[in-house]
Amino acid sequence: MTQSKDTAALAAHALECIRDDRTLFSNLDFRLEAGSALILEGRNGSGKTSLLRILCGIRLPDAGTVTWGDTAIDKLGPDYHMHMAYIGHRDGIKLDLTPLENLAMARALGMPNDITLEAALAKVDLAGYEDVLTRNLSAGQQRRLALARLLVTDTSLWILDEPFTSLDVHGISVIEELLDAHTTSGGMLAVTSHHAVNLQNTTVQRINLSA
Amino acid sequence: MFNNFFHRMASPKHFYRLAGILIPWLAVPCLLLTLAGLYYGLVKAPPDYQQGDSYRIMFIHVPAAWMSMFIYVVMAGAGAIGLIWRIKLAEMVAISSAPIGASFTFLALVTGSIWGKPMWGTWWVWDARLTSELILLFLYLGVIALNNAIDDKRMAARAVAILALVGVINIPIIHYSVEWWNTLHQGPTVTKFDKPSIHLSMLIPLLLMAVAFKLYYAFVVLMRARCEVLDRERNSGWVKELAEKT
Amino acid sequence: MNSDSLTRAFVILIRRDLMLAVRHRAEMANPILFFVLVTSLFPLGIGANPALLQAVAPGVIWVAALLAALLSIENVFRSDFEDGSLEQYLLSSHPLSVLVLAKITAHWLVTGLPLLLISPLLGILMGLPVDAIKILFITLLLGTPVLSLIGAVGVALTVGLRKGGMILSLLVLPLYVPVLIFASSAVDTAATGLPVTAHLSLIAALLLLALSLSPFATAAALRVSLS
Amino acid sequence: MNLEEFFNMGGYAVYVWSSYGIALLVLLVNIIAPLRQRKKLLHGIAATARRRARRNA
Repeated sequence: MTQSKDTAALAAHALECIRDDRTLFSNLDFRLEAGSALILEGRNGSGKTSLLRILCGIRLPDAGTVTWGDTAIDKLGPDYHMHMAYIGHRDGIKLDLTPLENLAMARALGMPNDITLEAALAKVDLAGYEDVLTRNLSAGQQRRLALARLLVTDTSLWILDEPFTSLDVHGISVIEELLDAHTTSGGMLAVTSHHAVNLQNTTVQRINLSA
Repeated sequence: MFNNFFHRMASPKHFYRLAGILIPWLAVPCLLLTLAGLYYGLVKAPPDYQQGDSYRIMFIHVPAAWMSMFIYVVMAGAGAIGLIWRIKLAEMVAISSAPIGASFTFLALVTGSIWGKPMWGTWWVWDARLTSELILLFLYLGVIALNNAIDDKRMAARAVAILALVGVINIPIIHYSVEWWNTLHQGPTVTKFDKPSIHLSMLIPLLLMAVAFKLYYAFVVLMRARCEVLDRERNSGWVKELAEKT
Repeated sequence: MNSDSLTRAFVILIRRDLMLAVRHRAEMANPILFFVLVTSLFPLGIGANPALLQAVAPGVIWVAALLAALLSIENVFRSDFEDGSLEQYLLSSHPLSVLVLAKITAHWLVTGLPLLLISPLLGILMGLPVDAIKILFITLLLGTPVLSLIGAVGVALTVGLRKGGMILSLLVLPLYVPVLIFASSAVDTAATGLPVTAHLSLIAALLLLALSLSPFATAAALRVSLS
Repeated sequence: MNLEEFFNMGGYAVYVWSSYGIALLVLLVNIIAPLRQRKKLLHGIAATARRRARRNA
């Protein structure tokens, strides 16, 4: 995958998040460099998803800032979003479209790279399902289609919320390979997962929100 | 110096204490001005040659109508400040202003229709001003309904700010289109609903009441904002101490 | 962010929404049926006296169109919110207001346009003279986009709420008043043969205002609702 | 301008005094509501604080 990796880094400064009068986390600091991964652990409801949505810029932190290459992400707006991709709990794909149509939409929303849509589908082991209505795919296949969106745009930062949900053992290994290839080629990863995410030669930071 | 004051003012604790001090200083002059306005309006001002004494309703109706517009603009402004610079204080002032504005709009509507009864014999007349007030009331109710529908206080405040800004842009358009519509469907029987020619003896009470209503809005919005502060800061130490004391 | 990829995204988003609408062809008929049904209720309620019907026809047709637009505007963001695509628009490398404009345009093509095309039939149903029907068509052509644009702000504010529909009408209907006034009076004046350029230019002004402001307000509202 | 004439308001007593009455009512309600709400809030906060203290004790 020939993805150009610039050296910008994602950094959090004294982040704080409060929900229903409970402080989920406060003055949280970390720095994510190219080629490294951040793995968030913690019980359900400990604020993992909120933190990821803060890193994406969807949710505002109650205190602190998130910077991309030393500029606050809410100042950058689309200039930050072009470098990142986010896969949340919900797949973000249309059930009444075919996988190809879904990927075409995802590519149009971001900065296209030079991989073909069919090749992206093949990488997540969905070759042959190009024209099947997404509604007729299994939950695991739909999840892999959602993750295929990461491959069709030129993004260096991947923010994934429980990427392995509803995947079988084979599916998990396919996706782990992609994550590994992404980080070894200089990409960045922020992920929450209940399964162990084994990445070979990438520096991994772990943050436990319910410690 | 100003930045320090503004920063200090923005902290909820200081605002709560400061508002507590300010409220009586606003409430007393408001009461005095109201009494003066009532005295000049109800006793001193001569009856109108055309409407007799029924025109005295004007001293409540007109200031209330002015306030209904004024508060909506203040609410939209405070909402915008809260939205852009994320100042909690501005958000709380905007949220607290909505019910007061709605009350003044309701008051303007009721007193307007009561004032119209002796002149036209019916309780409701599709007069341009009353119709605009009615639509303004719906705008207020929309703001209040939206604020109650969203659980997260910070998100509710930002949604209300956007709705108030959209509303404040539409108010002049609605007003103009209703005026235009009114001249279009001018029924022969409906006389133009205008105030009797204002000379000094009637102008003084009107202005007294207008200023009194502005002071009234000032101290009531501070009272409601203090409740917002308590509600939002219920977990902080100073609120718990305060709750223990009382 | 070069502009041609922005226009490509704009076109692809509209084409995708139209494709989705075509795959739910049955749902496309709802606003039209509602529009025809509500309009034809009035003669049953008011009575079939042609003079009376013709007098109330502009207001009745326009109120019915307005309610049909309000009914259908709800799902401009609803399905995207539920399957998570709405978040992806926030995170795209294109400005959100442009994507929102694409969504609203697609929604207007699916619901506003059909109302437009069926309106002459309703004009005949209510006994409007021919040139009044022509003006009705033009007012709907200029007016229904305004309804979609203003409605979109209300939908964006209430998309996160469980029962957003109820509140939506309270938020949006007061803002529909100017369009309703200018449009129905335009048709009314046209029925008496007087010139209507003033009315139409006012509606066109409302359209330009809505076109320039509503996408930004809707984008800001979406950011708040999804945060 | 004696008292009786004053209250008669030139025959419009019903309209003038009902307007001023409603005005007084609306203005008073808007003062009392925040006062009562403040008391309710403070009691609520004190109550939850006591309950939480008892739970930890």
